[in-house]
Amino acid sequence: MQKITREQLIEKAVSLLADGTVSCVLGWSKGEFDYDVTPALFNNEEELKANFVFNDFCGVNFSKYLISKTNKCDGKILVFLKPCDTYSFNQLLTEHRFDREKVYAVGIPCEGMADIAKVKQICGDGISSIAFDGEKMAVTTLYDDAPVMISTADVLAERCVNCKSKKHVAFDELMGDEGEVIDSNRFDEVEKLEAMTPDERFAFWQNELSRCIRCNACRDVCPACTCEKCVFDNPNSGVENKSPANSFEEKMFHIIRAFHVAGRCTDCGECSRVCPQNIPLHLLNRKFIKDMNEFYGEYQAGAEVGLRAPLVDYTLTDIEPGEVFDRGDSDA
Amino acid sequence: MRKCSLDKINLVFAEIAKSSALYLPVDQNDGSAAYKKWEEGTVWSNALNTVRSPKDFFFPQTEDLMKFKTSGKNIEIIDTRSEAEDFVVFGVRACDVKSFDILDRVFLSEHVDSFYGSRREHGVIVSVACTRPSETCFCKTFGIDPSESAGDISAWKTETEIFFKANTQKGEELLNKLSSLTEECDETVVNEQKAKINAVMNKLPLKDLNTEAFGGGKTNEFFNSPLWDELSQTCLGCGTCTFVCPTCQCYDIKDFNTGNGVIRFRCWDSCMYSEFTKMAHGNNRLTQKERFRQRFMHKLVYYPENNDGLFSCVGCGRCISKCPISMNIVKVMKKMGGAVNE
Amino acid sequence: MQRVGVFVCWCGSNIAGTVDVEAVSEALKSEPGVVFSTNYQYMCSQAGQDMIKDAVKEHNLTGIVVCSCSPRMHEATFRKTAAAAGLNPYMVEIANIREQCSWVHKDMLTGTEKAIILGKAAIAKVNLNAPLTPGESPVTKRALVIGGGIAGIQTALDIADAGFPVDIVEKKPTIGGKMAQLDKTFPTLDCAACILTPKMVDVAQNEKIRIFSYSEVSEIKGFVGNFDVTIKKNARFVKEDVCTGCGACVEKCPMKKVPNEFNLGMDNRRAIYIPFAQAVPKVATIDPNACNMLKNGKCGLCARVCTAGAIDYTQKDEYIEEKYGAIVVATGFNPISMDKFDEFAYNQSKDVITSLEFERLTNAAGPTAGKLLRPSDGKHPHTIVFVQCVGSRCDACAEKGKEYCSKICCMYTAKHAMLTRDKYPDTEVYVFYIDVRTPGKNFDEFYRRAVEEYGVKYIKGMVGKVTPEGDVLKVQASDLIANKQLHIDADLVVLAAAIEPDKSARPLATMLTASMDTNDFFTEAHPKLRPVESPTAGVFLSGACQGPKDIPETVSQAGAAASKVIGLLAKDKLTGNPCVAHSNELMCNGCSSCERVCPYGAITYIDKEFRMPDRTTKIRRVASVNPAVCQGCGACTVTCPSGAMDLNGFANLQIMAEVDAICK
Amino acid sequence: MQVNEYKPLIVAFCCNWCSYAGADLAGNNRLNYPAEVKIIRVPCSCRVNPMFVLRAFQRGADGVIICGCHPGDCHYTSGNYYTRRRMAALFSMLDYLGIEKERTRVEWVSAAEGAKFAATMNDFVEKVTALGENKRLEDLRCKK
Repeated sequence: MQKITREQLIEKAVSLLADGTVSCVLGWSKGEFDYDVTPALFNNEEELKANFVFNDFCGVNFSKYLISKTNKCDGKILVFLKPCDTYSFNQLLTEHRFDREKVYAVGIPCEGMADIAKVKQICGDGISSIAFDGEKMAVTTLYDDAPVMISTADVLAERCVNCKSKKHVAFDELMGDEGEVIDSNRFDEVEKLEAMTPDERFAFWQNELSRCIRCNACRDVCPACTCEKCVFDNPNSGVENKSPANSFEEKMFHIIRAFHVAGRCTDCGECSRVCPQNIPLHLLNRKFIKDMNEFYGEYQAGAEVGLRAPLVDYTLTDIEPGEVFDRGDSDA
Repeated sequence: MRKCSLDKINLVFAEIAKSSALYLPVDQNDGSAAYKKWEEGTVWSNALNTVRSPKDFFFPQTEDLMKFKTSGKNIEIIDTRSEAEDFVVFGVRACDVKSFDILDRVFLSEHVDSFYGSRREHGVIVSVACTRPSETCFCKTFGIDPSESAGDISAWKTETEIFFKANTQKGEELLNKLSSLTEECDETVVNEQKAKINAVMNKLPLKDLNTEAFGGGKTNEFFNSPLWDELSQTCLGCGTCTFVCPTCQCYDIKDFNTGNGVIRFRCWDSCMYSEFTKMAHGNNRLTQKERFRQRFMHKLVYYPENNDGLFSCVGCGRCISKCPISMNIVKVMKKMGGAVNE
Repeated sequence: MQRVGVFVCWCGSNIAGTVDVEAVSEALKSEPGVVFSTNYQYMCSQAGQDMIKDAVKEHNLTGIVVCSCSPRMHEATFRKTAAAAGLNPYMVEIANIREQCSWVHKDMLTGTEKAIILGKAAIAKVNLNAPLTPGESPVTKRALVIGGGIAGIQTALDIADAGFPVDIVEKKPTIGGKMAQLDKTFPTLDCAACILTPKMVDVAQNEKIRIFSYSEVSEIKGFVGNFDVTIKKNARFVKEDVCTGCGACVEKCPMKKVPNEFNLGMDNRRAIYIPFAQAVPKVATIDPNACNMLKNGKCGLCARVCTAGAIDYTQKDEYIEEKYGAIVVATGFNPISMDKFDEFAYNQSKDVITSLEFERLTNAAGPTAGKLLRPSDGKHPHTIVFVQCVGSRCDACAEKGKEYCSKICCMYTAKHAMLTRDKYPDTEVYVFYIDVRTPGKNFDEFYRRAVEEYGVKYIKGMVGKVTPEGDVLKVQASDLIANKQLHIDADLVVLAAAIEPDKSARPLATMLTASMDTNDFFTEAHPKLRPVESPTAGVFLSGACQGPKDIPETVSQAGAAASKVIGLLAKDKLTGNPCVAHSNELMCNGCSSCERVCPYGAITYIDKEFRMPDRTTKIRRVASVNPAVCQGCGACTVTCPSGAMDLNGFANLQIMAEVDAICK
Repeated sequence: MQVNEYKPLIVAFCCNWCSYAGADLAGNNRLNYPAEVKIIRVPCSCRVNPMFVLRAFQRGADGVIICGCHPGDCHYTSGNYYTRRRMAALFSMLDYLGIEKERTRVEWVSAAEGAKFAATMNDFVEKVTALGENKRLEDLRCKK
């Protein structure tokens, strides 16, 4: 259950619309089911009252939408940002991807968002309703008469289990209290992999990446993948491809994508959230983040506007490429 | 109608696998299910359905059409076809079975797609009735009965038994192979099953979704609707919906230069992509709104127009559960349908 | 599709020896785009080049692939050939089948196989080449000479002589450098001062030349023709333009015990000083580390005695920014430190000295007014041992000394020995040597005179140990020819210390992005053909900063460097390297990554209006590259995620095509 | 020539100013190294895009080595510093994906180090030969 309520957010939005601070609102719109929310633009109080929702399934990171939406509506656009979204927000500003003047950012607290897949693993398919109630949610299915009580903590999305920060690094206005950067365990999984033998690692990724259907959801949702034209869509790039014809192209796409966002990825976890095949793509990005932290010192993309990413920087005494292996894996 | 105890199901699989490759839904470590080739020890998934639809068996994501071998300035053309193997797809749901009809009308009518065609010929489909429909199911909307699934063989599964009914010649032949493992039986149990399923179907949240508003000849009604802007406004333009969709059939033909030759292959394409149907003059759908509209107009208007009112959606619900922003055909139908009804 | 001509060079037997050139030109005939393929003994010869020109006309070729020696050797040649044939010079690609094939592989089969693949790669690339036209940039018609020794002086004079303004930056208070410290010069034995000081005066009087003495270069930006240099003028606490150099202040200065670096610390100077009588500029300088006034505000005598009122204790370091078209490095050399050579007891005994110190001892303007006296007791030495190759020609593994030959030691030692015997016939003079190297006009004659006429005792062998005992130096050495150990009681031991580049050279090289060898000598653009140019355009080398040299060599190289500079400054425009980066605005995200990695600040951003697909317009920030500033490293191309940034001549697709061809 | 003896395919990206010249020097001094090494000339090691490295593996290379000026000696002052970071990150990622780390390498070879160039190539080819064919980053379509 989120600390902040739908009503509070609507109230805030309505007042900002009323006093002309903003001319439209980027928010979550209710869908067919209680867990089903769609990002949408709201233009007035009626629309907000009718469709705006805020609950434990509002995981979408709005930052990327600002690139296109700031041009869509005249006047400022109100965006509600969860702590992790604010890092993407800053990173996009660092890369001059949207006009800060056209945005009114309201930071909202986040208690972590739920993953419907985890819910279904507990109570099965056929969910007819979800009632949010304190630390728990009451899930009713078509198949049992009594609702199943699930504690939200048990169904948190991976990225929220390993939440890196409850601190808003960018906002015009903050609802709720200032959060803190969290010393998370987000690199544990990466370390597990590093500790494996190369053969085990290869088998692991072979299995994961072989499921990729190249729907591009990971790329298209990623706040760092904002290229006007992606090299993989560009017939003149020499690496364009539409579908993973074989295991090489699966790897190629994900390695290059991870490399292109290396140092720019804020670890918002959207890629893993949207992957229809549940490939743990965040483990690629986190590897880069972890490496760069270890090689070049702690760096959090988006922590501030204008930070110089590790790969566009250097020192005279950086680690040599040949030395990066002498860590983790057993056979090094 | 024949039945066999579920304890013997692996024997059934083994028997089928003797004569041809057998594919069936298998649980994956991420909790979802996917079609895998059966081998000793493979366990049939209880999941309602797979993430990827069984259309892959007849219309794979990528498929080599031919190869050009170049040596210096000489070119030799090599036939790379390999779709002549017999196979059985087991455990296909009613919605997905229906999707084959929709694909057939595209690939097997005028100018038969021989790749698709021969895969269809070599494939036997064993469907199975749904035991636990999901809230995302809306196959009824398209007149599909999940309790009475089609295919070469229809199957019904209870707690303890599985029942088979052959619908086609191919089905008969396969069922005969299983005669030693199965026994003749009447339809009582199956009918109970059907009743159960239908009871659930009438409780589904999307049960009332209907297609009245849509169909052939409605192009002008919908094409210029202002609602498309709103519906498409947050679409990411990814291909998830089209790639998990059992009825999406668009593909692109590309050449891959291997360095010592060229492989001409086809691969799925998505109307959601900016490069979709790119022509010499550029793209004919310039914005995401137009691409978004194309997908739903195709499913709900253009296709029925050319196919005697048959819609090219089967209500499997994959796009509903997989769309990153959960915008989907149901929302489009409700919004659009509602709009014109008023 | 290009129409490519392939030209395989035999390079006599250099290539044809291990590569079946016939087979190569035959095999490449059938490559896509190739319409003509042949081979010839020497493609770089006039006949070979004509062959190419004719082929271009005959087969109207649009691209040329030459399979020959390294592009670093003849790329330019063949580009000219193409141009002469009316082709864009950048439609030429070289397949390096000599340095990187025929010379490194023994077996004909493998050599040929590889040559064919390298040829294919070049063809694959040239198929994607596009005609390139170099951009132009203006030339600032002023030169900077870094270092005011004889090298810098000569270069400056020659450049000024051609009518171009020159600035000399010298870190010491006066120009003159090492030569000013020398006594006589070999092989003519004329006095160094007599030939140097007039030149120093010329410099001072030449209105085209500005001297920044007691100054250093602190920052260098820009590129050939357009360098922006910041010069740090250290505060000397004396107004240069006011000081008359009368020396009254020096007379009065109470701080008398400051080691005199000009005499290598063998005597003392004052806190305020003029290095030597003929210093240029003849201006006093206050040593802030010695001056009481500057250290604790007590004294101020010099200010009081200075009638001109030139003293200014408040003077601050001054930074001067100036534009230059060309930069000459003339940072010179220094003798290496003797600290590591304990066997010669340099640090134990004052009477073990280096040759440069010996120069000062025998110099009329030196600490002993030219009389040869022992530093320890001022007695006249009767036995002098000269030791050669101290720290020169050491083997690589030795933790001390240099691998190279310092070149000048043999001659100046002969000079020292000869002069000593000439002035003081009663002294015994021994010279221990490994080899006596006397190439050069009148050099060997000079050395033989030392031996034959002056009876200098040359002994082939090395001194093993020098032990000070009382007032004698026990010298233990070996005579390799007589094959016996020698024990000499010497009064004075003179070490011919190896010479090394000045310490200021390394940081300067970094500022200039000019490359250096492992010994910190500047590397030349080509060891034989471009000896006075650095690989970095617009940077030239004069004197010992490029390698050990004697005075005549230095002067001639200084002149050569000057002529190169004049050649550059004579141009009004420079045509740059067209292989520069460029950004595809349609794909550029304006993310600034490229700007951050560009070492030349060649990338700037502009807001541009674009027509969006939905027929609206959008202002987007996009990168634009200044082709005059871009040097074409390509750092930006890799940092650009969308691939909007690409590099002319080394485009993504070209390199991938090469990869493909190689991996076929 | 032995037919069945496995010979790896090595793609070497060499910067124009140091390593390519170093390779030339190796030639001038007639220092042998295996013909399996094919050199591609780039202006600076920082021109090498990770896509080129993967491309080489895709097209059948068994090893990829990138040679540049020694850190501090880059003709473009800083290019090789970026190379160092990019390739450190890339190689670490490839290793993370289970691709043999011996297949990729960065070496700093100056224009004066012809001997080092030859020695490096000999060593690299030896290591890659020991590994055998590149299976983990191969694209079967590109195999003959």
